[in-house]
Amino acid sequence: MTEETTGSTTADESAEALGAPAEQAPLARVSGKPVVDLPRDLYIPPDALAVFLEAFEGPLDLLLYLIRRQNMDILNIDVSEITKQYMDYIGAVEAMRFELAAEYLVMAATLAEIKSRMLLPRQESEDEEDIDPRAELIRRLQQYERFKQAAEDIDDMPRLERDNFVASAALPRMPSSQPHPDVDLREILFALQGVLKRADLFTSHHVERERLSTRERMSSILSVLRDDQFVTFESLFTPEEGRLGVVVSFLATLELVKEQLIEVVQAEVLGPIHVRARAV
Amino acid sequence: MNEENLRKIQAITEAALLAAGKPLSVDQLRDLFEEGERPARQVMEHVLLLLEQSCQGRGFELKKIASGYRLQVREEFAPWVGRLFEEKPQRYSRALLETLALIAYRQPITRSEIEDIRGVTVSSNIVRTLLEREWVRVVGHRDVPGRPAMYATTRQFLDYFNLEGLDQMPPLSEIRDLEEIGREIEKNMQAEIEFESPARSTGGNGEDSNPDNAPEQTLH
Amino acid sequence: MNEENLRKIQAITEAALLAAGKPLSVDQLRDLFEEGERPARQVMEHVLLLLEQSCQGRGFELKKIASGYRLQVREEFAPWVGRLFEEKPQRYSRALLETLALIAYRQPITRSEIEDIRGVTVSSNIVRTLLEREWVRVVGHRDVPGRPAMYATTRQFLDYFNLEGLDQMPPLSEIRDLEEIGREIEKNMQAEIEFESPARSTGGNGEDSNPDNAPEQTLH
Repeated sequence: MTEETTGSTTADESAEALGAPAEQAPLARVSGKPVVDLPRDLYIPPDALAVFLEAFEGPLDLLLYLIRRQNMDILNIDVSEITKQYMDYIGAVEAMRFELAAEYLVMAATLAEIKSRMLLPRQESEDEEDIDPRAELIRRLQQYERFKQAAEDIDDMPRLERDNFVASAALPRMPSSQPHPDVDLREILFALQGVLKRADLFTSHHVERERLSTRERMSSILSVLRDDQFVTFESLFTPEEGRLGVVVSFLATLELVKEQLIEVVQAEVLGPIHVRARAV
Repeated sequence: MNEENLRKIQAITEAALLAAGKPLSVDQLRDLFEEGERPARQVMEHVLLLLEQSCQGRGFELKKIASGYRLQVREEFAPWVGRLFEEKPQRYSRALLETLALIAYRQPITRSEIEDIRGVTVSSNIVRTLLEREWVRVVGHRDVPGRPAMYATTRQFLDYFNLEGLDQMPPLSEIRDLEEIGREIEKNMQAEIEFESPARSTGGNGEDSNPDNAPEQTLH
Repeated sequence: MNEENLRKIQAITEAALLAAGKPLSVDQLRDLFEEGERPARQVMEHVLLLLEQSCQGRGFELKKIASGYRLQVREEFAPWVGRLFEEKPQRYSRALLETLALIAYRQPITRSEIEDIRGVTVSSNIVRTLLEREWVRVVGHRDVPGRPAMYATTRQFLDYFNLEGLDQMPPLSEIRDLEEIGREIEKNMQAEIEFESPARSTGGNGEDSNPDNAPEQTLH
């Protein structure tokens, strides 16, 4: 960075004010060169000035920077000195006709107010109720500094895609499992209701209430019968079911005979009865 | 190459294969190391062998495929892992439910009998779905031309609906009551909708500003 | 629960976490098992402990974070694994990080509250980026004119930064409570006023009257 004095918009005293450069990482890079300090004489090449403006996160950040450069404690701010530096900086930026964010101007006004108060003899306790602007500024600087630090801490925390990577493995061949929908029994009834309504409308089909247990027994008898093998008629009955069970089985058998689904054979009168499914 | 060094290369190889999400070749793996520490091809292959062995008994294994190596979930665990990706089951169609209802109440019944009552054809899909779910089965064949299959419900069907027998199915006479219940439900829903709409408009972001609802990870 | 069974659950757990590629909660892991074989919560937690131990010396580790458990590459191998990816890991601007810090430590917080502390406006871009990354979300609206949105961090934020809860965030820098500082400053001012009027003898407040600490002394 060139150290020209020509074109400087501010007095040379600002060079002293900026003091000895503190050891730190580059503020920014201009044309590839690291820029560590504000230039001693505040003449800043136009392109560099734009970079400086971007290097700060606002007036509080700039103020913190100036305070740190002076090795000042926040609680111990030398308001006059900091205000002068800040104004010099703002002046430089303005002289270059850069758009200056409003926040920087507000801060300039605040600093000017604080400085003027310091110069005036203190009014005895009359505006004691007023918030002291200096205390307020310190409070804000403290507050901001905390979160500036917190932001750096967050940046240092290990995070995905930089320090951690999710471990994942390829999938093997997966069985295509189609989960079964859940059905409520009432849904079936509703469905049947719909069918029956339509059946009434479109056909002469008449569906009566069925004796379900007989129907079911018909199914179960059919399921044990084969067409290539006879079983005894008695084996269709389960005496343990009691009289009602036997009757149901009997009715089911008769129904199956009537529907020609099974074949009943008796070789001789009063001989054993055999049953088999009708051949397919 | 000492053992400690090998172990480190093995861990890095495993780490890289798990992070890559795609197969890596021996050379791609070697390229992860800076020139000075880059293992020779044979060393890398040896490390891959060690890695393969170290995965025994674990949930994943090393697989060699055309484009290189990859770590893969063991196939034997697919039934469990697959549940991660299960989609929400869809609902059965009305046609399927009607078919099921007719089989349940009119069994044994043939497909054409079902079609007669429903007035429309029954798609093979529906029958297959019901058979696959093991809710119905073929119990015989009707002794008519074509010998069509007769369908009946199964024990699994009864189990699913918590029935001991078909006689525990609600009688058809309940359908009348059901109609009323249905109308009532509809009326209730209607009322709910009417109740909800005006409240919505004023409620705005009511629940959002509920402090109990705010940051889910409050400090503890 | 015998050892063989535990080993199997452990392998399935590992397989599922590697297949998911995202965190899974204890209950999500338990749900992979059918009802009859589903391990109890304590068993599952024990298995996770076993799994964690079994990853010692390997390329990856089990990490507990806000939404559950995740298998991830050990941080020490990031330099090698990072070479897999052509793109440099994304860097975040100071403005974004400061905004994120304020939301994390001061949630729920509105945009203007963030601006008050930072002393500059918060660009909509930053807020949009944070919302898109699902690191923050709107949890409600402050009951003041304009009903500004209040932001809070999300579980994904915690997951991304390897945290189980906000209490694992680094503590805010060790400066005294701001209220306390305010009070102190006021006291200092008071002391100065007293000093200016009669005598300083009353300023017996130890450090308050310490000249190194009294900011007023350096004013000119």
